[in-house]
Amino acid sequence: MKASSKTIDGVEVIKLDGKITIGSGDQQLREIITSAINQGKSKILLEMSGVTTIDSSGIGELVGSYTTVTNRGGKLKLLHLPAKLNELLHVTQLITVFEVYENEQEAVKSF
Amino acid sequence: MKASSKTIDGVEVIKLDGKITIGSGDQQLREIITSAINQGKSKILLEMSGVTTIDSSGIGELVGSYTTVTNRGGKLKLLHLPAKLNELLHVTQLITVFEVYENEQEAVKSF
Amino acid sequence: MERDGERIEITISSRFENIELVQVIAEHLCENAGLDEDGSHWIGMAVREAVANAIKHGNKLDARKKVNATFQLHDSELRIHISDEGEGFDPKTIGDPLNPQNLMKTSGRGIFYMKTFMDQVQYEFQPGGGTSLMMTKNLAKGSGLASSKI
Amino acid sequence: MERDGERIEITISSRFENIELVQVIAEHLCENAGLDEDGSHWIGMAVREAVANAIKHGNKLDARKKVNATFQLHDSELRIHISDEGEGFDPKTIGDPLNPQNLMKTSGRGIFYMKTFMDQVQYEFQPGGGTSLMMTKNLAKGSGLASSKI
Ligand SMILES: Nc1ncnc2c1ncn2[C@@H]1O[C@H](COP(=O)(O)OP(=O)(O)O)[C@@H](O)[C@H]1O
Ligand SMILES: Nc1ncnc2c1ncn2[C@@H]1O[C@H](COP(=O)(O)OP(=O)(O)O)[C@@H](O)[C@H]1O
Repeated sequence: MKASSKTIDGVEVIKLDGKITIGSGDQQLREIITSAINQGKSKILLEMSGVTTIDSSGIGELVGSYTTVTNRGGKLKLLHLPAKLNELLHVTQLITVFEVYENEQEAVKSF
Repeated sequence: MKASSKTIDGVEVIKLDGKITIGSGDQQLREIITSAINQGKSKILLEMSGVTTIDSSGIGELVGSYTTVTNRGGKLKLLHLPAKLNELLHVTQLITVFEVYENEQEAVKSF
Repeated sequence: MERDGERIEITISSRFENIELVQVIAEHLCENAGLDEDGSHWIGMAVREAVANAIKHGNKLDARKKVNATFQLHDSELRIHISDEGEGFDPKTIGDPLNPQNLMKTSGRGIFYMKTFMDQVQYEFQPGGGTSLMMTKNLAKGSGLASSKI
Repeated sequence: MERDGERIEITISSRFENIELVQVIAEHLCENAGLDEDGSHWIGMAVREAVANAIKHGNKLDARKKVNATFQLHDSELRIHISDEGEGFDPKTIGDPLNPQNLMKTSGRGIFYMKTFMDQVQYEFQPGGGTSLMMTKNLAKGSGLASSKI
């Protein structure tokens, strides 16, 4: 998994690319979130369109990221969910937890 | 494997797409060539850019096609070889047998 | 169907990088059997979860221990059997990830996904240790999640 | 290297559609071991040719007969072992496809390709019948055809 980030209007937009699966990508995601928080970022938007594969560990790590950010008083939202990831969040009812956007500008404004 | 053809200045340009491998594509190629010949076509240009995989059976079938067409007084040439197919023809020295073109117009004119 | 009676077996050592090897076998087999890309993907995902559990919870990442997977196709029924050399567990103790008190947990969704994507998911435990998981899927019934479960 | 001592085994029945299953295992293993896409492709092709021969010439397309493939990685050496239940053959009788009188033949290039892409290609024949093929490739030496043979 690769990550790249940019800041728009105080929102940290982190683009994730590749696999978020057990043993590759799952720990990385945790590190990315931890380091963003340690840098004082509290508005985090994960751009997911480049995520090619995710498994239950990756989903778990997304939930963990959400909790970490929320517990520090921040917000974590999702942008551009690939269809399969969307379905995985649906069946586990996690879709009710995450705020999901299809438009970057709208997503940034919502914080 | 899929094939589609068009005629340009009396040359039958047959575009092959997909796999030409043992049990799938190799017999098909033979049928395509046989049917073109039975329809009286004698100038055949195989457009290879869409060939994703080829194995020794596919290479053998190309050689067989060449022989069939040549024996009937026709000509068979190749257009747009993918790099890997090119290397497979090189190591077997078959590249010396086939006339290969990178430009359709030029290829058609050469017949 | 011409592929009836098909049986494929693969054995890997317990490393996460090898999960994908078993997953691609599953996906290729499904595509060979005529399933579309989506349907094959969901079955591949169930296999991924099963193999991940066998490596992590079963064999506890001991690379000397093996995970074995067999795929059998009878008529249109795909049977997938995955076994490890671990100590087993009691499936009755596994929580439901949809339970509100589990919703925000960072784990516990693997078996749930398997059950979502497959028709049957059944565990057996060998007397000498080892977990044996049998999953089945009728490939003719329509593929995986999108068409059959949502 | 962390993947030293890796051993993967796969068994298929003798159908051409299954060749790809063994090929993708080979390619994934090579990519996991750090080989680039081209290098992995050529090794995958050698495996494809070997499995095709096992199915066609060895098991004569009898789907009840099996082809077994094992992949082992020691240091950077990949050892691939492919066996069938056929009657074997005499490798000394195999013609050279580069010989001008063979150039236009429609077959006889499979073993040649294996030898081109691999460092070693060695046949053994079991007393009870069956062909056993061992191919090795040093993955550190540079990948396959383009860099090492042309
Ligand atoms: N092959 C196995 N061997 C031992 N325990 C297992 C195995 N598969 C699953 N389990 C147990 O079942 C639990 C639930 O598994 P799962 O639903 O996949 O979620 P997770 O792997 O995220 O914990 C695991 O935490 C583990 O305790
Ligand atoms: N596994 C095998 N069992 C029996 N015979 C084999 C096997 N592999 C190769 N052969 C023999 O070696 C010959 C050459 O094989 P190869 O170079 O792959 O070319 P081709 O398969 O096109 O004939 C085959 O025609 C066959 O007679």
